[in-house]
Amino acid sequence: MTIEINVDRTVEHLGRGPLSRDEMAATVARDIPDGSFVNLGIGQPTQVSNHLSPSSGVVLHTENGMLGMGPVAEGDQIDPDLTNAGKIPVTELVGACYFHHADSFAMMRGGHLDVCVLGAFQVSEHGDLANWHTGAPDAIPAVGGAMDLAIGAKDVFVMMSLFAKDGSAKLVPTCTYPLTGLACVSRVYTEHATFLVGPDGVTVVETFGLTYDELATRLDVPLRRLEP
Amino acid sequence: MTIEINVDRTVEHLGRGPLSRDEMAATVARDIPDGSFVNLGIGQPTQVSNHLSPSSGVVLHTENGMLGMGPVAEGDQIDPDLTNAGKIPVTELVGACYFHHADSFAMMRGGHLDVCVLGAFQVSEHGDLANWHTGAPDAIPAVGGAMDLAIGAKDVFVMMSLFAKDGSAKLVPTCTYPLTGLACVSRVYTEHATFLVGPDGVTVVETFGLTYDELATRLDVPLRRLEP
Amino acid sequence: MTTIADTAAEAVAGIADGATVLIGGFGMAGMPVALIDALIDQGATDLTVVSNNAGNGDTGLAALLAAGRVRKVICSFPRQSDSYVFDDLYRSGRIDLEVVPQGNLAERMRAAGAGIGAFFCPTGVGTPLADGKETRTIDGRDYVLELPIRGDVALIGAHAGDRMGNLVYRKTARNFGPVMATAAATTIAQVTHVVEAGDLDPEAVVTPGIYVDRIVQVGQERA
Amino acid sequence: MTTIADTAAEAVAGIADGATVLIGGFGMAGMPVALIDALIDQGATDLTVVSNNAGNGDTGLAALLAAGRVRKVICSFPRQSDSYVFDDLYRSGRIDLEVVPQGNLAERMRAAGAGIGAFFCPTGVGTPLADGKETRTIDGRDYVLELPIRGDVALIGAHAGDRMGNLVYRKTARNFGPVMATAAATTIAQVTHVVEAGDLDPEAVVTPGIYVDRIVQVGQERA
Repeated sequence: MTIEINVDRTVEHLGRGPLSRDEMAATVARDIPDGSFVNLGIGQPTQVSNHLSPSSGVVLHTENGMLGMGPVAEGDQIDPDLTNAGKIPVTELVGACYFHHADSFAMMRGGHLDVCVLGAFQVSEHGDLANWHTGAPDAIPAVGGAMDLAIGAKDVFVMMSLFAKDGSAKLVPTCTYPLTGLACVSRVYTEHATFLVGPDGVTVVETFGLTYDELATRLDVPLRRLEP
Repeated sequence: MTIEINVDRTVEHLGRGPLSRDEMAATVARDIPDGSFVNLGIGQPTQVSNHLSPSSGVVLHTENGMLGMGPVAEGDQIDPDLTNAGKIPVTELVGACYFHHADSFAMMRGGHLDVCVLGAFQVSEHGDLANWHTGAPDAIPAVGGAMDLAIGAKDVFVMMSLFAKDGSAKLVPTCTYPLTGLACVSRVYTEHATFLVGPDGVTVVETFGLTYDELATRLDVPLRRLEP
Repeated sequence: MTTIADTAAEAVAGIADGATVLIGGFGMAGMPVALIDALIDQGATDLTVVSNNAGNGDTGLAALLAAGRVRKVICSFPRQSDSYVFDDLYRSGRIDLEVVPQGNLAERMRAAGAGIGAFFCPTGVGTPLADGKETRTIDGRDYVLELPIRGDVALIGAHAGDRMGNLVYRKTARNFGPVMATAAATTIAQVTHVVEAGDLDPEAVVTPGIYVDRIVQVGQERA
Repeated sequence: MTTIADTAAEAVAGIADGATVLIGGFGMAGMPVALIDALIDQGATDLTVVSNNAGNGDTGLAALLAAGRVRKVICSFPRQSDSYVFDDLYRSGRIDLEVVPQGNLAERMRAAGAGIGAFFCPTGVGTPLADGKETRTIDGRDYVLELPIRGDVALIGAHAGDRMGNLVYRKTARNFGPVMATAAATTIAQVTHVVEAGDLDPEAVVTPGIYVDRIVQVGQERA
């Protein structure tokens, strides 16, 4: 982890419910330092861009070959030659540049991006990531840039719901889904809490709508409080 | 070797002396097919360009990052930002393009150049090349692009005098100077003869001012005649 | 030396049965649809296709798959909302699939074009996609050994090409085109504009002409 | 995020003793002379310098060597007609030298910038420069294993840079600049022109701003 956290002890935000998806995106955006180079994964992470102000100087990378990606294109702006990694038409900001796929992934793999924000099926307490394959026997495997993103950025933030539809926690001692990357995630943003993960295990930064102790009873991983 | 030779049996050009340096350059140029992409090494090989007509469509590569290199710059044409690999100011032809050093050597190493023409201290009968270091204990080693050029092009042609100043042959059973590349040379152009070298040993294509038999007595390597 | 073909059919002539064909594009951006259509007409079969995706809808690569010409697909992301042609072939066991992380796909083709024999890559370490591959710890980090992917032919789309074969692209339609051009024995580009030598800025050429064997203009796709 | 420095002295501030410094240029083309002069004034010593050559005449890299600040040079071609400063240091045992084939020098820095742990390279097989290195036969061809070269700092010269840090170069002065920019923890570029964001064609940017930490304009070198 290279980005500092903005509190010095675990904060319990009580008297409110869990974060909405939009609030989760805002929380991630809040933690991205001004001037960072950032890749937002397909799906929910793209919502983070709604909360990054132009004055932040954050530059968005899309792995299909661009720095300086702007918002989703609308109407006459739509150009089939200009899309994001989800193949959705986007726009170009002033100061953008284009490059080919090998250069784009060299940029990623070489550790030049400051932050990558990804979705996940599971994250382990030490930061292993599973987000590309459910392992279901009838699923067609498809990895895209997930493994490259997982190991590329200086900080990998995961945005996910803390519990799956069946109620099982997605922050786990060991991933049971096929892995995307080992020990690559540094933070996990969920509706109930924000976590640091890594060699020292799981530290709770903030909780939303429940206490640290309540959170601890719902997870199978050892938690630690953030302390000054 | 990928370029065909233009005779079907060894030709003895008698009633004349050995080739001049300019005639050697012309002989090399004659054997470069129209439309080839060619790198001419520093020194004597650069003279080959004097014998390549614009209508040949031959495109010159310089490893410091250019295709479409033109003649040496003169007078007002001189631009310190535009030089050849020998750091001599050159010009740009219509249709040229520039690229960085990693791309330039990827182009070379990847086997995309048709011909490279190099000088040599020694060439072995199987095409080993020694052209970067005399091995003298007080010499400062300096390799430049010699090793990259040696293994990069589809055909590596050597232009050299057949005998060193001390009278020893430079076409040898085994190189005694430090090697630049193994089994990389396909042809050797000298003032006395043109040779094919490679897995089958040395084949004499042409002689200049002496007969095949006279040539054979002056070399320590087994020679073969070219036969239809 | 680059030749300017009059038609897409002329441009794809000679592609052999069993060839490995690199096909540019990321989704439809940069996909050489006219060349793929010509390849379907040309008839080559038992192909291995290397591309980021495995076809969208019914056109382009999907049409080539639907025509039954492809034995194997090497790609990063076959599964898409409109990849039903591939999905059906795969589920019915009529096509082989090798899934490769997107950056490895690009870098393995880059290695082929650059004469690199193999490279140690950090992507995929500890995942199922590294199963059976050699690993090594270098300077404290773990890597997987990856091999080059070479093409017999590359089919790519570009914005403009000059008579020297130099190419420029447009926005994110650049994607895999420049890498594939280096990695194939024969590179065939469909372009929106064929221009004269000298019309492209030498500082802005993305694919040097040395990598391009044939160019065909496929009509003005935009004003 | 790229900062625009007012002076070359400000641009090179903080370079530490013992640093590995990548210095662009091929001969004098692209050599960042103003940055090197500022580095001499700044005083960092015990440096390892990675550059194609080992200085020409008395200026630029040669002046840095003459000032006694360089412990080791990693380069492809130290010996030139006007490399007398290096020659003297080397012959008197006051500087270390690692000679690397020019393409390996570029590719090893490219590997550092691209996160590649090592690569099998055909250049130099069977030569003294491969002595002691691991070799392997892959698909019938012999290769030598080469490791990345990383810089703490890169000093490069470019033609124009915008406020995002995007750079374009001029003719063969491009040479090692774009590769070195990717391979160093901190990249510092001297440019002839600082321009506004948007003044460079996004399709023609050679070095994306993500690789550039500081830019300084060093005067109009030509009309």
